[in-house]
Amino acid sequence: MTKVINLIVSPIALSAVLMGTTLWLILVWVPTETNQGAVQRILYLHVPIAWGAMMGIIVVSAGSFLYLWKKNEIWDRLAVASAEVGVVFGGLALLTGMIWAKPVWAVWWTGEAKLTTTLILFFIYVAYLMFRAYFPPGTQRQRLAAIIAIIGAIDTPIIYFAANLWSQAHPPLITGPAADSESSLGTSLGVVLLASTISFTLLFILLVKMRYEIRKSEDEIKHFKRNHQLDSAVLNNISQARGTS
Amino acid sequence: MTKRDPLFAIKVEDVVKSYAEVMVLRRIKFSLQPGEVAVILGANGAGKSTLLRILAMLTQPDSGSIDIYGNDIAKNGPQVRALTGSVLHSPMLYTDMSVRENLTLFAELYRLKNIDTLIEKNACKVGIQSRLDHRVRTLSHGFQKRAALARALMHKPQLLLLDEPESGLDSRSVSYLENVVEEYRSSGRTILMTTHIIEHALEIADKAIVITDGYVHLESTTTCLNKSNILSAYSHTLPKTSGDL
Amino acid sequence: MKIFNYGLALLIVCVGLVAHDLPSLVLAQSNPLVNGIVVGIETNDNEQLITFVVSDSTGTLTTFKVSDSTKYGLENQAGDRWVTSHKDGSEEAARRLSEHQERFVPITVSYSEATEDSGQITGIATSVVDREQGKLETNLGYIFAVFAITWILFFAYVFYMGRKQKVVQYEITQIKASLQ
Amino acid sequence: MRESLAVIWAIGRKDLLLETRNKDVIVAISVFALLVLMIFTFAIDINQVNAKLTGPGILWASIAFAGVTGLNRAFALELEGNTLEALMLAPISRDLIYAGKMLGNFLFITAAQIIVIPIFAVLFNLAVLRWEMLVVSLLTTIGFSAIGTLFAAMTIRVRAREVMLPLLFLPVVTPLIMAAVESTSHVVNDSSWPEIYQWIQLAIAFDIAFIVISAFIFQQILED
Repeated sequence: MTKVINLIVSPIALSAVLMGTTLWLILVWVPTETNQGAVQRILYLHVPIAWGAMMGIIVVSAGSFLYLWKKNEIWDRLAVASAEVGVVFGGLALLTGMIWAKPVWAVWWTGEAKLTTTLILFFIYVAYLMFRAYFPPGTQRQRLAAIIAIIGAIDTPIIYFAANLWSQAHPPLITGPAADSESSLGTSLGVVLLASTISFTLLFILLVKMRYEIRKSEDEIKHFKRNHQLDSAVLNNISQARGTS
Repeated sequence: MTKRDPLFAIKVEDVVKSYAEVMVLRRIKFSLQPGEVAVILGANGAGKSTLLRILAMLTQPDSGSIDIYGNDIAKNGPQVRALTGSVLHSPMLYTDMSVRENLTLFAELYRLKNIDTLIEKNACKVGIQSRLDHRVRTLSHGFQKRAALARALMHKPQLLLLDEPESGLDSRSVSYLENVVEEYRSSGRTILMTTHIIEHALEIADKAIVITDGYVHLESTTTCLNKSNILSAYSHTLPKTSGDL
Repeated sequence: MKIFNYGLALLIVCVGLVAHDLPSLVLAQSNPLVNGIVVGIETNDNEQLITFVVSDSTGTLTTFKVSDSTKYGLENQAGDRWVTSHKDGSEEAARRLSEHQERFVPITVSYSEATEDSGQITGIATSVVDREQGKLETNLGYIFAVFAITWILFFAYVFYMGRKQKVVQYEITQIKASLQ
Repeated sequence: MRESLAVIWAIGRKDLLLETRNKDVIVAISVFALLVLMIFTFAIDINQVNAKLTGPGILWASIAFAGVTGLNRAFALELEGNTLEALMLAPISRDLIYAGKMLGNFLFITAAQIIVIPIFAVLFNLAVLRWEMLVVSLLTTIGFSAIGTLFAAMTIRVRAREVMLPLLFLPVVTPLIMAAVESTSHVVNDSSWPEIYQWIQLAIAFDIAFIVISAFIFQQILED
């Protein structure tokens, strides 16, 4: 019985309920927008996901900065967890944005400043994760990765400024049926957007937490192996398990 | 500048260094007095080179403190570097430049005066006067090592760190090395070197430090040591995972 | 595992919602739309637009009156988009629409206050814009794609983490066993 | 101050000396850049109309890609004899090593540009040889070598170094490439200085930001 209650009040269940409600709001409750039609409903997914990607970047750079400052592994774990989740959210933000742009702007992609900035940041954080994968393990890897994350964060305003200036010089050829039309939705848009943002924020936090926990266990195993020289037979078993599973 | 204990040339306390899943140095603790010539002994992979790299400030220890001539290396890096000369595994010379060009470059980096006479003097010490204008690439291994030694001696360091200096050297080169060691001993400066030739170590050094399993297992003057003493220090602490020894 | 319970719950909610409410989604239109080409234009003496007629793909004709609040978003042949309301550009609207009529460029009109008189629908246009592709009100394919991609990616990521966790757990049990 | 400059110059001069001996880096950058330019002249049929439109982008794309390969080569040289560690043994602060290596890389990329840009002007029939172009390419090269030196030092121990360096380098320098492309296209279109200047400003801000950060951070990068 307590198990059931725990499940009901757990953040996971809360997130599921919220996400369900959000879906209902997006798909059923909110009226269809006149100018864009049903595709406008993509907005309610796209904006919160893009927000999640942005949160990812903020958390990565804050975690990296704190790691360089305090040298505590907690911050490194937080940074790598939110970088991974942030890359997932960022990729999704790009994809949903493109799918939305096609019917509305008639093109998959334009040189618009926010799009360009998101794409470049996505690449920087993919490079961050690849760097972590390729670099030999140790504290130097964590330190260098933190530096990359911070460089990415510092680069962000510069990229946005450049992309903005660039898109002014090359006005995007936005030609879709609803490119500049005003929305027919009033407050209901805000309500759904808010609900959706809350549920995706919670989802983001949950995913980061899961990734963080896994990372923590991996670190604990590493520390354990370091401190107790394990029987080579056990180590062999483990490496075999890694290879097969 | 924190002048702590000028009685010691090197004072190493509780130095720990680990790479990923391996803890190379668990708790290293030893000290050397000025004028001592010491050897670090240990099986392959015991962490001799890692320890030397930490003392040369190329690698950061995870924890622990190191004093060199009263300077904490974590705080007074440049001072310690000016006091230290190192010849590590590779000669660390630009192979497409001549010996003279290499020595000039490093003399400039150490901000030395009268560079030309200094080069001639140190070249004599290690017997490479005839090869000064040869490119490093064209020199034999022995001459490359001698040139590296000349580079380390240029700024008259108080402490000389040598990583397996006699490996692969012909007898002439070894005799130049022995001259340098003798000069250091007589002028009250300090040498710390690693080797795995125990006989040679006992001949040349005043003090032996045996590292096994990440700990210092023997720290003693060489007068009361013989080969079997040292070998037993190697073996009675063999780690459980004895496979690779 | 907890992660999968969560995923399953979401999936069920998602599928249930889509299955139950898809019809209402299609019909949930606050303003009706017509897609088609311009077949007739009427202007007053000042060459200001008064009414125009649109023929949709089935050949049904719809007559639209315009009001001051009607919005236009129309392109000329060079691709320059012109966006304004009727109040500020009633002559330009007539010019643009007749150009569209000559070039057979399809447009989308949303309208209100529709009246039907012997099969002929008449309404007041609220917005008149170029139509790019597909019927806007039924381009559900895009929504479907977005939802599908979003959830597939999230589940793939959760699955990837689940696998990682499994490996970690296995290592921990191995280590525990070895200690005993 | 003078001592620091002497150290920076000693390291930079050493790179130049090595370069005169084996001619690795400058040749690699310029040949690579010229090849990219040549392939573009085939891929896009260059004529008077589209040269002004596409030329600046092609020029800076080729220099950026060629620059990355050059940076890789330049650090591979230090890796060969573990000589980077020899520099680290010297009692000089790490930002001087960074500045010295950056100076070397700056000179290499500049030298390559002296070869590439005139050939570009001929191939694309564009009048780029104006003093504004000098400012543009100087600022861009400073930014390239600042970021490039930093990332090249970071990726020196990475398994797939040749892949990792461009992956890190190119996204981060995108604003600088945008600035270079836009100001170059202003140059070929004979625009007035104020129009070029807004992009020049961006390049200056980028350069200053990253030189300052890199000098601070370089200490962290070299030690393991």
